[in-house]
Amino acid sequence: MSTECQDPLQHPQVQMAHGGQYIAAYVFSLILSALPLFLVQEHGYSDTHLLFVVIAAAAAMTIIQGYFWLRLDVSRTQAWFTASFILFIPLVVLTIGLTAWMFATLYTRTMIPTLMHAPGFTH
Amino acid sequence: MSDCDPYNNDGTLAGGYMAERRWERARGLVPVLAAMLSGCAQKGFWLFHPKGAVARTEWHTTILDVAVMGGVILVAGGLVVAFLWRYRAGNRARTYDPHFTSSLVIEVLVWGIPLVVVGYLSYFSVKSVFATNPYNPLAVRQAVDRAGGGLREAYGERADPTVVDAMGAPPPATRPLQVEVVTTDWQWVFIYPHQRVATVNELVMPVHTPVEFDLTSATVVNDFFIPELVGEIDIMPGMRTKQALIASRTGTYHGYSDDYSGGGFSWMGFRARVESPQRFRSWIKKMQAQPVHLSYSRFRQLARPTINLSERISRFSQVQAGLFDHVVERVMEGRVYPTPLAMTENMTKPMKVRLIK
Amino acid sequence: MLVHYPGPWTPLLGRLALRQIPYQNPILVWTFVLVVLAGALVVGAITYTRSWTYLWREWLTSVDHKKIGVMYCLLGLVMFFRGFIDGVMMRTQQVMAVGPHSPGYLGALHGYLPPYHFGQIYSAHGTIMILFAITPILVGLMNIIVPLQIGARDMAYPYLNALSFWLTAAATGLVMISLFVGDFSHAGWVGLIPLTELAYSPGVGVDYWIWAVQIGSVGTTLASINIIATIIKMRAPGMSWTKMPIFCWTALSTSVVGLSSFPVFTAAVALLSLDRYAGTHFFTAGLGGNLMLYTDLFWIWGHPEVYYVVLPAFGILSEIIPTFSEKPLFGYMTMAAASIAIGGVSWSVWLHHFFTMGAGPGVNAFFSIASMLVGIPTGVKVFNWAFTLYRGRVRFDLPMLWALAALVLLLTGGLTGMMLAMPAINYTVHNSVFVVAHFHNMLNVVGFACLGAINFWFPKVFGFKLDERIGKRAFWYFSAGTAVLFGCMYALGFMGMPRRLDYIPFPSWRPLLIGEEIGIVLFLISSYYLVKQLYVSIRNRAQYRVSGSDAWGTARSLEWLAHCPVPFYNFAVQPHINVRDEWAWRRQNGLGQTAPEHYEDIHLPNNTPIPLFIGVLTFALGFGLVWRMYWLALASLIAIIAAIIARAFDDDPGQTIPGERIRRIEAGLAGVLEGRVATGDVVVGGAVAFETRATKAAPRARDA
Amino acid sequence: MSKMNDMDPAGAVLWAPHDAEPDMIATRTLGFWLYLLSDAMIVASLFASYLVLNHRMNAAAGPTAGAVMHPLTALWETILLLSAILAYGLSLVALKRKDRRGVLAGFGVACMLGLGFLVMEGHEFADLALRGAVPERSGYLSALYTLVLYHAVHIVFALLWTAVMAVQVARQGFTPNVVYRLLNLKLFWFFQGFIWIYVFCFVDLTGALHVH
Repeated sequence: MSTECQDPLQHPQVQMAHGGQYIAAYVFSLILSALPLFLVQEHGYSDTHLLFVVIAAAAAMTIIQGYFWLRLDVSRTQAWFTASFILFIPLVVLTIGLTAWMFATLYTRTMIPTLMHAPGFTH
Repeated sequence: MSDCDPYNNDGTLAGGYMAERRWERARGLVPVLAAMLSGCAQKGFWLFHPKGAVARTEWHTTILDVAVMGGVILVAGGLVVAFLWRYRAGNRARTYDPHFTSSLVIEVLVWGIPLVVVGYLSYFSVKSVFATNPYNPLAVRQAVDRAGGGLREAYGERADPTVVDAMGAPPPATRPLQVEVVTTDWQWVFIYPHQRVATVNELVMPVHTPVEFDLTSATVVNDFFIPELVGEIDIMPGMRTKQALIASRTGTYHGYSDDYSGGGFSWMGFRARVESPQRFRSWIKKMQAQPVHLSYSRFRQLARPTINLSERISRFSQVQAGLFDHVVERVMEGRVYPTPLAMTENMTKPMKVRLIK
Repeated sequence: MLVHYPGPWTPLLGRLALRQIPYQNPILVWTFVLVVLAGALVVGAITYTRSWTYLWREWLTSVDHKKIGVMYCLLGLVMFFRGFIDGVMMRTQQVMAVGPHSPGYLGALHGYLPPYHFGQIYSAHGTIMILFAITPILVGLMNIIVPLQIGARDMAYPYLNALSFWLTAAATGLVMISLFVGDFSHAGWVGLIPLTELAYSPGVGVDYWIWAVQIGSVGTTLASINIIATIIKMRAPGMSWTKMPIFCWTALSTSVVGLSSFPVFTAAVALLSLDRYAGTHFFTAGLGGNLMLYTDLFWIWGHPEVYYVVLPAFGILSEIIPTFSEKPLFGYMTMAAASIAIGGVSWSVWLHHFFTMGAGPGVNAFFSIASMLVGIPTGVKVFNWAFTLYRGRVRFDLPMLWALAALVLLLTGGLTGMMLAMPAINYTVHNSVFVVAHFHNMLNVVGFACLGAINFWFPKVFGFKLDERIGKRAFWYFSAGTAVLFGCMYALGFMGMPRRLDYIPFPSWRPLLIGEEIGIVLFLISSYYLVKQLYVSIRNRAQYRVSGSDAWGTARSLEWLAHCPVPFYNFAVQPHINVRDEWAWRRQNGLGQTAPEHYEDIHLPNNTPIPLFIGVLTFALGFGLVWRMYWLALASLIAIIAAIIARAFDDDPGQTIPGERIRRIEAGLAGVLEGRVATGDVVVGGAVAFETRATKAAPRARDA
Repeated sequence: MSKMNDMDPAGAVLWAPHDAEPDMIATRTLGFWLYLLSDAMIVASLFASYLVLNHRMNAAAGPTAGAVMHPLTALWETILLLSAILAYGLSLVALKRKDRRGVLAGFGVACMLGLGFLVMEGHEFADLALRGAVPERSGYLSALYTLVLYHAVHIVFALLWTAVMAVQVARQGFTPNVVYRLLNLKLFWFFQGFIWIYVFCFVDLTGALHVH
């Protein structure tokens, strides 16, 4: 193949490795993991607020790791990676979100209330 | 029916006679076919002849949907057939224009028409979902309000199901009858909790009275269905679903499971009898005098895998209080009624199961 | 960790023992005898013609996309036949077992099939038809056509392509061996939960089902990856997205659907197998399981799978209808957009398969509207096909007939689909034969399209057409069978008949059941003509030979620029794409026969037997897991990983075909088209393509 | 209207002057990325199952999320895993410099850290199992074990693959085939980071929250 004659190390996907960015993503990820953990352990806020913090941290880490580690940008080499990744986000959200919604209504409608709030099966 | 008299055969085998005979034979088939079709239309098409208010709403929705979609299908199919005829290669009179490959007007129309139709149908779909929602205590009453009316009334202002206040309790004309349904492998247990009686494979209901069902399964998933009275609802082990119906005419209807549940599934039918209130009351009295009582341990015997080949009905009185909840609870704790290997998919040792003949 | 199940177990054979062979069942014994005879016939024929080396070198180890595609189609057709026989058996049982007084034969209470056998047959019918018949045929067609339509030499990953095929073949093997060793699942092709749990299906049938569909779905996922990457990366110079043939658009959309939905299926079935093997409680009713979760995950895949099979069918119609209307496809851009839209909407409709579950009315309403939305792009497609016919010059060749019948079926299927999308109607026909009629209606759209596509592209691959007269006879019987069988079935749906009934309790259903049986007889006649069409066409192939690269004279897209049959390198020189319907444009401007000025070296990958080995090992893995021969499963798994690693160290340098040889082959091909016989250097996509009656005695060309 | 009219056949280029060989490395990495996205759908299904089964009822009177989660341990596991991924990333920086020893050193560090992650997670789950919280106990525990161990199996394969690539780099050097595999392995490692942060956030952290 024609590419085999060239030096594979000159390929843009090899050349885009960047130590500084990798380390930056690493540090940010650790901070974003530790911060919500700290908040959760403290229990200073309501659980719903904390849930939002956790979701926000996960989203932020997705963006940081996606950009600095996987280099999901719109450059010519990476455009298809980014496009397919973005295509899959709604699919994942639909799978999890619609399932959760469906079962939330199903649980409220098909579980017998007295059994649902009992403190477990004691007998 | 002299033209298809089988004795009218003189033994000649001339060609012309043969052709005639073939036609006669075919003509003989016509009344048979007609009888087949009309006979079915009279009796068999249960969905065409709903006998309950909820089923009637569902049937009206069907008619509406078929009418609207049928119109679209006729237009589209008509276009295809007309174009095929007009632009067939043999037709010299037609114009041939290979450059006609896009047109903004047509594009807008072909996206617009389906959009409008789907929008229109979606609107009715949402309405009918709420109108037939088995959990809505008002659904039955509203269906009764609409009963007897045609399409216009079914979807009139008065009965707009989207504005139903599901929380507010309706003032019931008649007190609804509560029935708890437990399916086993492969029988139906109908418990009347307030009357404390139970039947197996027979459901008796008073006419013109709302009947509210709680349903669960002791084993696998089934589907509660009485085509002439009410649509389907899943019956799931460890969960409790609800259904409600009201019957507008006395009679005996067929009910069965509509979701495959194993080897005895085909025999898993029950009789749904709709009686006048007086007869229903006397039936309850008779039931309450039954000698056999239904406790949980008795239920466990009942729930062993059984095929009811002869549609035999059993009757119980003195049903243990809270039996339904107890069955659900036990299933949630992990109770199963395993099917023996010989009654599932085993090809070598078939049919080792309790048969009621 | 491992759960308890009934029956003995030995370390060496697991649950397998002689008593697991159903030799008492006369149906299976006679099937076995027939299969052995047929197998002996095939093996004997191969040995007699001394074709084993040829078979091994040219087909079994091939990485050529056309040959893999042909093998996919062949596998699909064989399985189609098996699934069809299952259908015949089901219909016959139902027509025999009506009413309490119907007699029973062969140990059955009614009819001739006991419930457990009937359950296996309908489960096998569904599983095979969806996953091992239609899916392989479509993947095979995409395999053959997509690289040709975009002007590529092969798929993006030829090795992976062969691997996908052999995984599918391994899965098929598991389904087939379940006929004679053990049992198959009785819980439907959907794997009805909790019927598939160990408590209610303690045998190995469900395990066979689990591992067959699991391996098959992995194979199909890999095939989807391959097709997407091929379309994105391998398009010929000049082929922008708006110049891509419409079939490639549908192939792309369908592969995205497959890539994203098959993994969910893998997950669902994997969790089910954990329940059965490790005793977890995902889908049990008790101890915290949630059985509807399985149904949910299954249909997250199951509904997109429907579009996975129907989208390529739409692509096929979009290729056939313009060809025989002598007109470009009407509204190309909207057609492409509609294909993508169908794929997109497919992800939010799955609950309509269990509207009766008891979810809230809001949930049901959402999924109802989403399901109806699919009707919009589908409607657009129907109208655009209609306007493709408008002002055209319509010929009714065989592929066109299949395509038009598919179009008609699509209309009726759309009508009933819209009914099922409404929960209020769905409550009355859910799980009834109405649903069965509806999805057979839609899958028949796919079936008609597949048969049309096979007739349409057969000359492209093999160089000769299929017999038109016999084919038309097959077509009419097939159409009549469809109308009669599924018309009766729709009617039975309105009578409330549930699906999967082994015994029919109500004699009033008998007349329509007889109607269904008449339909199945029509199908039987049709299948006879289909086989005859293939046989006669191959026997008289010299007389059906096509001249030139365009078998139909009015074809449009790029694949018709390559020779019929396609040489192993597809295009001697890669074409440069100027317009959307490149071949039609070249033909109309008199550039159809323009040969390239010079020939360059072509680089192609070498054949490799490793995919075949991995397929065999995967079969062993599945078989070991089904019978719980853990040593076999573990050994196969390690061997598979070892084979993959070994392959990583064995870099394929590929082969380079010198331009001079290409020129010679091209000249030889030109000679063939003029009626002379090519020998020696010519290796083509079709095995029998270049033999004529004249050369039958001549030694076979075995050059690789 | 139709494109056919636009194109002048006289001056048209009919044949490509050379075979347009697609960029092998870019093609291979794209395919592998598509595989990873399909894997993401499996993970999404597992998350959906976990979400559905993370209900008091699914615990079947056994331990619930609050009782089995140790977010602090999970943070240490996070640090180990992300460090392993970083080590692999840095070895690709060495690849850019054609530094074979640097690449191999990065592999070694990544493998050690990854192994540490596996040991720590294995210890955590063994501890859980010894306390009776085995996956057979309840639907909730089944979902928990499956989700977390599915990620762990990926790490096992990442280690195996890294070891194989170390052999290939040492024996074959940086040939195109080795380089595309290194790039694929990079995608694989980095992708595990993605999955882990979701496990960390939506299993460990929300488990401590008692939202459900």
